[in-house]
Amino acid sequence: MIALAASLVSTPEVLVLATSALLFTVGVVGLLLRRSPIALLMSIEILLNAGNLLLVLGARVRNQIDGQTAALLVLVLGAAEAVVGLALALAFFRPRPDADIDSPGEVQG
Amino acid sequence: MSWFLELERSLQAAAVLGVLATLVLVGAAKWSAQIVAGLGVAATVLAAVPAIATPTAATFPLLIVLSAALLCVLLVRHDELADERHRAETTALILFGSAGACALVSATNLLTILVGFESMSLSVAVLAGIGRGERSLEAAFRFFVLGAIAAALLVYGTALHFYATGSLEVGAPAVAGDGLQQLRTIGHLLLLLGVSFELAVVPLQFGALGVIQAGPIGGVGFAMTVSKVGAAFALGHVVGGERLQQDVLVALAVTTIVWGTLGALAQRTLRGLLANSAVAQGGFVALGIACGAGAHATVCFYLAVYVAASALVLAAISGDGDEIDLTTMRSRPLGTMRRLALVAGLMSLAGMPPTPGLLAKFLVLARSWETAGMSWTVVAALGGVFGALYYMRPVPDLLSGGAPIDGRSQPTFGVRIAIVAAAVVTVVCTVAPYAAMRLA
Amino acid sequence: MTDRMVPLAIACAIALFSALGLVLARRIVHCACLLLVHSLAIAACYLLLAADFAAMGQVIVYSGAIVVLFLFVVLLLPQDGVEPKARPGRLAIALAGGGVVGAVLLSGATAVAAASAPAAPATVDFEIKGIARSLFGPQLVPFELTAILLLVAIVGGVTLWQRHTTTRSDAEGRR
Amino acid sequence: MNSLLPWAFLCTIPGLLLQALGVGRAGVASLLGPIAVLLAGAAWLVGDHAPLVVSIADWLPMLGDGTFALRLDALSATMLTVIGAVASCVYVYSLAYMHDDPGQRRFFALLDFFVATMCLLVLAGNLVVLVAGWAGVGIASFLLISFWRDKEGTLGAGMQALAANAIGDAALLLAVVLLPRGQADLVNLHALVTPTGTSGATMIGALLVVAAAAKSAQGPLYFWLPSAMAGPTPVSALIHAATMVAAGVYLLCRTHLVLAQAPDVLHVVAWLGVLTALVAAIASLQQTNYKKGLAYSTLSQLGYMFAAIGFGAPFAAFFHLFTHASFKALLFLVAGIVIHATDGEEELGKLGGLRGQLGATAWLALVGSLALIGLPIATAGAFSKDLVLEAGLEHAPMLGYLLLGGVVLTGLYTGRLWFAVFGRSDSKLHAHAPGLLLLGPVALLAVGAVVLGWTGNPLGEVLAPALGKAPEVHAWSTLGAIAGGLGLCGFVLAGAWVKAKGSGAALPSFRGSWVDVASGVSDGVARLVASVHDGRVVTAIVFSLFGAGIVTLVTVLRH
Repeated sequence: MIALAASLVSTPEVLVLATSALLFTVGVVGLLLRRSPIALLMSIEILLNAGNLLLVLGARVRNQIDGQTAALLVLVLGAAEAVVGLALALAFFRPRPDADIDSPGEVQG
Repeated sequence: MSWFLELERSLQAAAVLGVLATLVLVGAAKWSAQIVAGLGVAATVLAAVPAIATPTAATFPLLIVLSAALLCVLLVRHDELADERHRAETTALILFGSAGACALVSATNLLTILVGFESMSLSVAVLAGIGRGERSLEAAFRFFVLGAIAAALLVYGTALHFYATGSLEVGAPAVAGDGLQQLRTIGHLLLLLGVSFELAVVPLQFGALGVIQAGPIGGVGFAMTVSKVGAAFALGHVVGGERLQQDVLVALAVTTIVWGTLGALAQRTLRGLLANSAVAQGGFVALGIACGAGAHATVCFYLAVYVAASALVLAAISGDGDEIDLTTMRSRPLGTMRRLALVAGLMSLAGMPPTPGLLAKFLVLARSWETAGMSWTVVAALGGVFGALYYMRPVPDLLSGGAPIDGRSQPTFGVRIAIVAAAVVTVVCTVAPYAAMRLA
Repeated sequence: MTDRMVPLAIACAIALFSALGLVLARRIVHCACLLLVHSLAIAACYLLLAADFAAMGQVIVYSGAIVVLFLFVVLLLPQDGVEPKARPGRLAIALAGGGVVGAVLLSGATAVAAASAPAAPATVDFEIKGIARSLFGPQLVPFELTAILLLVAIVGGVTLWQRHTTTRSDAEGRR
Repeated sequence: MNSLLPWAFLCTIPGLLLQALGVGRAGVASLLGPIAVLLAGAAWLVGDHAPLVVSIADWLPMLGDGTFALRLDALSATMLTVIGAVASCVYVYSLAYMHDDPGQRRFFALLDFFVATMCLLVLAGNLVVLVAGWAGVGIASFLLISFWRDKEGTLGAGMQALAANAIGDAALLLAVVLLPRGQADLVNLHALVTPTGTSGATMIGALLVVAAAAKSAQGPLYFWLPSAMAGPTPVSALIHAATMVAAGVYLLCRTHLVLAQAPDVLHVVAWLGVLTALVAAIASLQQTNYKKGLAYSTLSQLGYMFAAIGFGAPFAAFFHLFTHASFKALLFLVAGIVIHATDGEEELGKLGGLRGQLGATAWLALVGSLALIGLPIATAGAFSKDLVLEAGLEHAPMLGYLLLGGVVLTGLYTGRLWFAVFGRSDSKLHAHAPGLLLLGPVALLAVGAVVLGWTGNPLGEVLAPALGKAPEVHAWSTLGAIAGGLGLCGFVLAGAWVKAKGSGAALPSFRGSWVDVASGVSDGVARLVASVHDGRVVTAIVFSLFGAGIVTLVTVLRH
């Protein structure tokens, strides 16, 4: 375990790579754990940030500026998602006092 | 430069759609519903002009996307929206989403795929969200969350791919170095899973299931046709000719076919049946895609047939609410035209002669036998033919007469046109599949 | 890049722990604040990875717009207090899911770690000019497509907001 | 002019359209279709016997052999004649039978659809076209079984047929897919099949047999045919006795050269046929429903045909198909007259003693019954059954003797049905006498049931290029005499039985079959799958993320 941890902080490149992987994992845990729709959307933002970090790292390591461009476009994407997601969450959950994604839905498969 | 030529066609189409969608939005404030819909129709037709001016490999896919968009615009019903003023937004969103789908048709740049995908899935979420009633809102929220997860998978997959290859082109090989090949593989798996969300491939089938069951008809049409077609071609680019991904996709596709078939067998409502069967259909498309570039024409044909059949079914049930119990099919005021359209659509989806659905399924299975091998093909074939068990269940009821139609259930003008157009496509695909496939 | 190891480690640690806190915090307002910390830490990472423009974008778009939007919505939602506690089953599911995802991604990372050489110094133009070249060169198509994406978001936001207000006024009208 | 013959089946389309549009008297316009089909088949048979092939290249250009091919040769012409003749009789009969039904136009339209697809099946020049016809008759059969939606259980019965058909369709689809480079030409099929591997004769033969068994309700796939009796009786006569259920036998005759390369498969087919013939015969004795008793008798006779295929005697199978079509359709139409005359009574226990009121019908039924038993010289059934038994004794003596013993059972069930319905003339039921439209077609079929046996030798010559050299057909042989005698014994015995126990005499039956278990299991699994979609957002998220994670993990680990 310690060896693993040590190997992950051996160089900056691996450090950021591992951080990005762990961030993605944390985002997934958040998606699986949270019951509030807003927290759900925030967890998705973490996932996007994890991807962005990796893109920027890739740009640096591979000497390709395209990664940074991609990161910028993903920012835009995150913003668009936040707008629509929050609007939907507001419209759907505002009339419900207990905003909870665990509650049984009407639309079943 | 041929790829650029193809890209250019799809981009022109996308641009025309986008510009005219904006026009619809701007002008809609005081225009009537017919004018809004008319502009939408004009937009798709205009977008088709550059697409077919010089045929390339992207022409047939583009035509499918655009005709699907056209049919969706025709199917929009204002009384199914939460607020009738939103008809212009609905049309515009369909066109914007279709513009994204156009871009996906020939995109090999991962960023293009990402942005095109996201504009489609956001469109679907909003289209479902402006439907009447709480149910559509619930389905929209669920679709949005899952779509966002899929987008996150796409972003991370893109990042892994870029980190391993230093390029945003989907086919780029990994640079030399330990573990990079593995990172690229993981990235591609994430990309594959993310894109397959719009195709409703298991395990990401939930979003489409909800929207098709509870959304307004225009949005359902978009989710069932345009976004699936766009995602199908994007998936084709992501999978490419890489063996590992093909294998994974075959397994997912066959699981999807079985899952959708079983799910549909348990349904009590027509919408539920359609939703689950759309999952199974997505499985067939994915199976075709998994067979590589050799199956391009097959996939195109399958999608064309599927779009026409879906349009027939959706046109027939438009304006009839979203909880149509299968046992009450006889007492529904459908009228002869919609009744026959529903029968034809269901039969085509089931793959029953004389509709072209049979040929389409058959071609996919033939490809799958060559590439995926026997066991997968056997399961897929069984899943495909047992689809008849649920698709055909309402048909005897539909054929044996029905209640007289009243004012509200009278099909709108757009619905009539959509039925006729989809019927023409279906007939052409039956009588002369070669004419359709020569385009591909 | 090695000389930046320590600040990079700190920024990464902050980003990671604020994300973890976000996931675990029970009050939504705390979550929003932690999201702000998280996004600033990520911006710091960008800065240390020689991505100045992306860092600025991160600060402006994420910290400036998205987090504020989140805070705004948190205030609008009726329940701005404490989220009900997750059932133990959910925690197990979340940990298992995290385990699967972490295993896959970290296996990739360690494979790279085994043989990672110090990165070569940047040879391409990492200034804004370089980004502009990329944005208006090879990445022009996706860049243009974001126009459509943003339009969808705008139309969607406005329409859904309208729906929200109309349903509320309907409800009030009934009352 | 000749080259137009294969297209004769398109004459069903005007009828179909006119019925759909509601023009003219219901049903009359539809008569054009079957008559045209009959004439086309007959015209070829009296012509110069040169196969006519229509082929449209590039129908499905992605396949190696994606042509749309129709082929009119001896086999298909004979089948067309059978279809046309039986269908014409059934159409005329239905004009009277369905006269008061509000859905009669729909009925005739569906019949037209059936005839068209059945002809497509028969005329198919390659397997690709055959699949279209194959699935088409399945759907027509389903729609006609579920025709009376007000009647309890019709939809369920239709779904059973659909399920069995689905298995057959899948097998046939796979057979086509499996052929090397899509070479599916039906005539040269055997030459294209490579001897080993998954595209070998054994594999293709096995798939063809599964498909045929599903369509002809053989072996474990029997279940749908008795249920199919929920449909209108003319449909039972046309589809579930004379034509569609025989399509399996037709397919195996068509591909007998492929099967000949796979002796194991032939062996299985022989056993399948013999077992079905015997078990179905016993099952027929258990039925208390008139039509179901007949349905099991059809199953049993189809078993004889399958057995003949298994014995390597396709001509015997086909000839039995040919004669059987006439007298089985006759028996069903008689059943229809009885049901019609008694206002829908189908239970044997309540029928009985109808000879007095339905005299002519009773005598026609007797002709059909005797043909089914195989009374030598006088009836067609004797000629063809004789061939089957001969082939059996020669090829596999044990199976041959079993089949010979089965003739007693044939006599028993045939006799039981006849005596139960017509045995006496003291019925308390009021049965109104049938009109000419009902009796005429039955009488025509009765003529066929008597004389068709004599066509055996010329037919053998015509079919020789398609089915190989046919054995000589005898009007009288020792074996035939023994079989006929055994059958008559059974018939007389049945008479005594019915006299003793009354018209409801039947063997005790047991309920339940593997189908109930299978449908229960599949329902359960389907509900389980559907219950995963429980409408909670959290379920969707958990399922999606875990699914994605596991797919990735498994792939990475295996890579």
